[in-house]
Amino acid sequence: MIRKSQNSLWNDAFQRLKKNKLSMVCLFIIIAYIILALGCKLGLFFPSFNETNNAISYQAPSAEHWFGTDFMGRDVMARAAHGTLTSLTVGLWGTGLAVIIGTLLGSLAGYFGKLVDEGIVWLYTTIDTIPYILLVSAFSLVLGPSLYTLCIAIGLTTWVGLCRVVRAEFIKHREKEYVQAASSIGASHARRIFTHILPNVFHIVLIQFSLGFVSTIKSEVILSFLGLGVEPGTPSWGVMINNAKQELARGVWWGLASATLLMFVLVLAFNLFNDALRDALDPKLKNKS
Amino acid sequence: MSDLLQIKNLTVEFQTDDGPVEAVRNVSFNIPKGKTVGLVGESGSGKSVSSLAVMQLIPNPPGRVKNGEIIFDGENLLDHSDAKMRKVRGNRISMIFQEPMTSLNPVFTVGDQIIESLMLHKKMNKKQALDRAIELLDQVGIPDPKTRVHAYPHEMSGGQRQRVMIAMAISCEPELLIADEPTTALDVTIQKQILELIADLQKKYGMSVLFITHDLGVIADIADDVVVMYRGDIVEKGTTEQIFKQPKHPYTKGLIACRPMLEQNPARLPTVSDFMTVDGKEIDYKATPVEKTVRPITSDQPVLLEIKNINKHFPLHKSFFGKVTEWLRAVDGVSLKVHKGRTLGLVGESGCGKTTLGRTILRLIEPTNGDIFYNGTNITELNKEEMREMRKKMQIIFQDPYASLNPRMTIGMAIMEPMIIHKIGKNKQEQMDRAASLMEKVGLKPEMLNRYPHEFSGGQRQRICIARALAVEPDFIICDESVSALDVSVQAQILNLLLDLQEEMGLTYVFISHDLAVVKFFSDEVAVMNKGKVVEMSDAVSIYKSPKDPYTKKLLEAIPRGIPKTMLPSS
Amino acid sequence: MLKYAIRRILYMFPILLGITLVTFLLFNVAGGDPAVQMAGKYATEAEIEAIRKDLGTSGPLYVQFGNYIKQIVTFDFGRSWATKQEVTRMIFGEEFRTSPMLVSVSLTFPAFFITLVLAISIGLLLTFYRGGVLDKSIMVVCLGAISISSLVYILFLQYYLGYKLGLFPISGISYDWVDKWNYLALPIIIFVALSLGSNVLFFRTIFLDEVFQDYVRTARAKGLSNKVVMFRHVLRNALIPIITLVVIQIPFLITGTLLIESFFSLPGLGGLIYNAINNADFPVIKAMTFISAVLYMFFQLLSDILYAVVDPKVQLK
Amino acid sequence: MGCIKQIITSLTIGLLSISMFTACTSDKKKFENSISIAYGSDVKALDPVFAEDYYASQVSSQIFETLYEYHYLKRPLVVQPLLAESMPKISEDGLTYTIKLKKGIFFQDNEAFKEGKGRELTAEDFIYSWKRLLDPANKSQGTWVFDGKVKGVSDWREKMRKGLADYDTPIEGLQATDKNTIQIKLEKPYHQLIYVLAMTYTAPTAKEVVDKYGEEIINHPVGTGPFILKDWIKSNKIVLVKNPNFRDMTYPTEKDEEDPESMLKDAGKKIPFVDKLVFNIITEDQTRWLNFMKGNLDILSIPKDNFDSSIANDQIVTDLADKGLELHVNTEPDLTYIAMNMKDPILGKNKKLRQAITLAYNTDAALKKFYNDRGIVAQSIIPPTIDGYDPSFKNPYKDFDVEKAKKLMVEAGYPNGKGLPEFEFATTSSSTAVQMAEFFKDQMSQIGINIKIVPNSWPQFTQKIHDAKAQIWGIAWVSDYPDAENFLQLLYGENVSPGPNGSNFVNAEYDKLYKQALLLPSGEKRTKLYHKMRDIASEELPMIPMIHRQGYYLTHGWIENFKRHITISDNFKYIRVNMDKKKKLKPEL
Repeated sequence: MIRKSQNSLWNDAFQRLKKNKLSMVCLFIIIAYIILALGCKLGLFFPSFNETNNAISYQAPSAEHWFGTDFMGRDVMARAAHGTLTSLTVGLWGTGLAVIIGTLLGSLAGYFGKLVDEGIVWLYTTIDTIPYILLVSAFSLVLGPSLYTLCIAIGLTTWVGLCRVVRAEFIKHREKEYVQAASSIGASHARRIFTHILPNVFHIVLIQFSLGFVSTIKSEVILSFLGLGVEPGTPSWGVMINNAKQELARGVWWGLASATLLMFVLVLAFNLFNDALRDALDPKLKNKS
Repeated sequence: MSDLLQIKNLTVEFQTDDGPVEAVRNVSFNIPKGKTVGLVGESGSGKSVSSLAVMQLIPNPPGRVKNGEIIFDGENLLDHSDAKMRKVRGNRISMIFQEPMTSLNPVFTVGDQIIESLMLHKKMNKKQALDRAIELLDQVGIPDPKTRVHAYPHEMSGGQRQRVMIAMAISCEPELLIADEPTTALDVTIQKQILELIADLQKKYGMSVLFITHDLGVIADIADDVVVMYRGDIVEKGTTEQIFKQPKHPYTKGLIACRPMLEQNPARLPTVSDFMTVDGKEIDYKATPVEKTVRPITSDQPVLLEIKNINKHFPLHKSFFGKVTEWLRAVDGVSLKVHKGRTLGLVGESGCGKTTLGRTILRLIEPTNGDIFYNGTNITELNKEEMREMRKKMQIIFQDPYASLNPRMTIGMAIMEPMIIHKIGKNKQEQMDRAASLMEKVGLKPEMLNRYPHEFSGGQRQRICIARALAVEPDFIICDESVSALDVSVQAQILNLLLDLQEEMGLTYVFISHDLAVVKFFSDEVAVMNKGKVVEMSDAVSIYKSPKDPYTKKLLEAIPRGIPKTMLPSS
Repeated sequence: MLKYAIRRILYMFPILLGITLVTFLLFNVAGGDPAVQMAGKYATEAEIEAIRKDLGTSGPLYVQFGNYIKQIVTFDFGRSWATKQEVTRMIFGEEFRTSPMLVSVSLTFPAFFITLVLAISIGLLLTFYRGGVLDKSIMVVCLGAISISSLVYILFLQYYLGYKLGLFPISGISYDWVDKWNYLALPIIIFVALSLGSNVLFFRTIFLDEVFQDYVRTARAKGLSNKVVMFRHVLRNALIPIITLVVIQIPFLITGTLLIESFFSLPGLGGLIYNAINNADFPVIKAMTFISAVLYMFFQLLSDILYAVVDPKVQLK
Repeated sequence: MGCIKQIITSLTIGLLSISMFTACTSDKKKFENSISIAYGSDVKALDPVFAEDYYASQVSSQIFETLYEYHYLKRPLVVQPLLAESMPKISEDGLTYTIKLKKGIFFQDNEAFKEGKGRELTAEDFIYSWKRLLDPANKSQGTWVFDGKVKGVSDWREKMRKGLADYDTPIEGLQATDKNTIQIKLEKPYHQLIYVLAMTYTAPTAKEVVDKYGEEIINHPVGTGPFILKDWIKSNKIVLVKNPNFRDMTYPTEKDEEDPESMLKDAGKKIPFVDKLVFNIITEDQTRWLNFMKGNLDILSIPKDNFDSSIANDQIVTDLADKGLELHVNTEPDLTYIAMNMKDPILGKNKKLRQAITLAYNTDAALKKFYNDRGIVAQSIIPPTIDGYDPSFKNPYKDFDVEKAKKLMVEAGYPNGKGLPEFEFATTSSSTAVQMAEFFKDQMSQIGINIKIVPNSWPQFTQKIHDAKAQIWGIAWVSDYPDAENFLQLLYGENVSPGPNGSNFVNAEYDKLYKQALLLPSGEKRTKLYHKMRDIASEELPMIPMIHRQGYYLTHGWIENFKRHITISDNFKYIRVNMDKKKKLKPEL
């Protein structure tokens, strides 16, 4: 049996990524975060994040609580660590949903054109035209606040950009000869869309996913400010940063500091990784640097 | 005669992911004053890099000149500061690039772009420069230059854009003009005009010209000296006559031999690989010129495909309410017959409708009206399912081997895909075996099946495309400019392969090309298309010998002789 | 051209219809019953029902939707349910000088302009020295800058520049044409700080895309200096994507920035929308969605026209 | 690179110089004889009819005046005449009130009046204004002040709704018997009427002004008060200036025992003292605090999170005291409570469960956490400073006792919460509200009750309570007038949703007592009834009384005569700005 070549464009891209030391460090950081989040989820790390102790609320960092405690006397470090889980969940599902919707609609619009295209373009122009805050809050109000409605609200409102990009790519690709070739051997529409064109625009989807991931993590803070964040009690960086606008006044800086630091490192790692990923994946830029 | 430019031991190195690679190694050659030097080689041979090195336009990073000297008019250009070099560029040495479509700045008028160097180097004011630009446009044969000077690049055809590039290049009356494949992207008829223009201008301004091409035939007419490059090295240099009469290096011999010539009628084309191995060892090739046996088409020859009055119109202008007010008649009432086991050549310039016709036959584009009978079945009336069934019998090979393979699919998958769709072969293993044997058939190793397209050269990719087309065991294949994008040396190999396959499998071809020489070599019958209509149709030999339509004559004249004028048989 | 404009304007109708439908449905499902709040704490059911009738929220949905369409056509959105003020005046102000729209625009336009100038200059600079130490370090700085939440920027810059160092007023706005900038300076600086990083990265990518085009090689082959190549050829071509980016953002600039407005107590449109959402103030929401939709489409049209101006290949048909 | 650097430097310098330049020009303005304060949200309408919330009512009451007001300094609150000449004459049966107006009171100048000069106030103006208040078309939230209590009001409103009456149709109970006399006839005794006549809702507006401005009247307040609206930029600020034609009114000459002597230093002097009042709209705590510290605001209610940095041991910290800042603490008739919906099949039917919940909640901890200990743990529904409040009363379930709570849970049939579903705790989505909800959840977990916190927008929140769809929620009540009835009605059976009785508490005994008490004037007899009702509520616990919040205010050293009570809203006319101190202290900040 012939084994798959190690030289697919994906593999190629990965090899290029591997050569970029910085991006590997970033990948390592991201993986560390994922492990942290999974560990929190499984209760391996910081299982006591919800343990309250009203006697020690707002305690400054100490040997026992490295990052101090919050208003309920909970350990800020444990909260911040569990905030990773929340952030990654929102990022993954929120962006994931947006990517699925955007890719699907974008492919259909770009591939079929005509009425299908007009309909989908109409839909996303409409969504795009409505102020973002209005849309997200409307969704949140309808669905009631929780981690998953936050994901759904983000997913349902942020797919437009990706949809646009995918549509443009599909329009470009559907005329390409390899697609013509596929249709000349009798490949169905579904086959042409999913096995031929999609893998060729998938790197763009991946980059957009990665970018969307970052902006979703960041927008969780803003949504918390708007009161549209996760279910109360769920540890979240957004809530921690948002609470800081009041807590700072009483000199409680550690909540803000730990959430900002954790978020900064993750987002920076992601951003740097994205940059390398784009260089590695985008054939247009392939021979440029 | 003194040399205007001397390149001495030039080595250019590129930084890649796999470490430094030398694109050009120890290259030395001279360009005498007022002469034309042809620099010939296939893609990747380092010919463009050498010329960019002269202009010091090698993108850095990743590229850099490792060592060597480029002496221009007594001074080493490599020692020049950037500011000093800028005074040379566009002024004393100028350059024309291969892609006229992208080499002009799309947001400026052609006039703006021409006057830029005039104002910079000749210190003209805008008015003077513009007057001069109009003059130049007139010289390069742009009609109505006064108006066209204000046109944007996209408002011009490819040929015209290349003329503008030339006007720009000669605007400061440079001493050296470097033309980097200036005609490769153009139709043969335009190519001829551009070549003549460069030759005229060279004489007029007494310039030296460095003409870079992959096609030895192109420069046969105009070059005084020829330098042949192969994989970063110069393998041979000499006067044009020497090179053509007594090529020494096997590579040069191959290059000369592989070009289909109108005057000859070989059954197969010799290729470079007939003369040497990949690593440059000479093979003793004894040409046994077998004359092509003309296969007469008799009335009892069965007709496989019949096209009756096919039309394909595209809307060109729409009224406010979306009603089409003007149509582009891409295919305008074409009727053709293709005989079983034979090849029909379809020739014409770009935009004549030949590609549209090819795709309409396969219903990749739906015809506006007309009938297409394949083996007696009117395929325009087939439904989706029946049409899919029909695709097993009819296949197409596209022009661009880089674009027609899905870059994210292994070539094994690409070849197996039609089998999967049409359920050929019992299981995956059988399909895999079939794919492997197809690979062998097109001259590739079956082990390569699990590789991806980007790991292959253009010629290899075209072989893969052929294997894919063959996977469904078709009777009929349309070759849509299938060799046009390939270097001449590779083109010959693919043509031979197609011929072998026809013989072996009894295939019927429709062969679409803009190059009448190739079509004539390859086809039994030839149809000439112009503006959506077939203007002439006849068997391949008589088209060449006694063309009737003036358009056919024009096409024939445009084809480069491929041998120096001095060597032409005086007939 | 005229034909194109007319077609584009006609095209606005289905979009507008979509927007009205979506907002209408969302807020009919999502918002609380405004009548309940308006009736107050001692209200009886009869009073609430009377208020509903008065607001036109008691009839069937399609009648309510019809009313909405009527409001749009007559450009009369009535009075806010929450503040009882006339909606159009809440948006456009009693007079131009004090209009919330002007407040938002006075903050966002200069800030956006400064961001653009800086980002384009830095972008060009980085493209010029691409791959070098400068390029790499500024890239990392930019990536770092966009990795911090905007809330953190606001909290800290207001605290340090406004309070600790006392360089700027802490919050508020003046409606004096000169004094105003005194108050807007810090919000503008924060806006620039917030958006500079991503803009620099964006422009760098655009310029890099252009730098590798064939026409740049042609220009250099003419002997033009790098400066001329960058500023005349590259920048001019990069204008095409830049214009789309810039023009398409203008409607969002007009509708304000909620976060900065709320921390600096700037009475702009961002806060107006936010309050309207929180109060289920449907008349204001309706008006704001309508206005932002019209702005969005107007600027899209404008961007198309500008596109045709900067890109000779594009013709408006 | 150099070019970029230049751009940045020149830009920064440019921005800085603008700010310096303007800072210089605005210096002179700093020493105005004015008071500047901050509101957390915008004022909606400046019209007595819409004096619905605290902010609107406070700003309006600087412009408009009512028949009666509360004495500025005396505590507990004492009603005194403002526009009225004297206290009302009340008939024997307590059903007819006759009120004489002070003479020589003029409306503020406005173009709506003849020649722009404010005309004299008449009794008719009150009748007209009250009709406006009661007019169903105006959708005022203040109709309850007369509706159902004054003769003919309900009838008139019904007719107005049907279009059968207009402003000329007389209301039997609201009549002007002559130019200066108002007569109010009641259906039954209504002892709170005197308080109601001190509420901004009942302040007079001139018909000419209403006619001139139509719906826009909400932006054109014209009253008889000491301040005139000068500028109102929505969501930004409201500027009031001294009414130049304000009648002679003087600073009180009597004070409360607890007040320092200095509070009477202006006794008998003509008020108001300041030229200008500025109400700034500042939503964020940080922004408000920083502005106050810079002296841009004169008076500030301490944001809960700035408490640590400003107060220590109920004293202002030294470095703030050194800047001249003064702290004012006052106990107010205020109640925060956690309500439970009695319609809920589990909560509503199980007294023991409610008692357990109450016992398990550590109010002391909440007071520390969320109010910095500035408040009193509420033992009952009746807050301090008003008639009926008994500081010695102890609610048996308000002692934090988890063990006892657990026992009660067993008795309730849910040992350790077993068998109980998850309860929903409704809250608004502000960070503090959510934190309080988290605390509640945490407390309930001690006895095994699971709480799900559901944040809402304000409209959603009120809607849920209105529809009786909420299960448990936290809310507060601030008194409209100094009478415990104002709080006790929160549990009156006829006030159930959509009325103010959001707990939907219905208790025959309680309702009977309530009806009896309504008919009584203040006095021992009524207080007794109040206490009985309080005891029922304390045992049944349809709501858990939480905290009586105290007001903690900081003023700058130049602010004099500052005294606050949440029910007194027209206080700015008494406040003085010591300009010498301001000039000395403010530049130091």
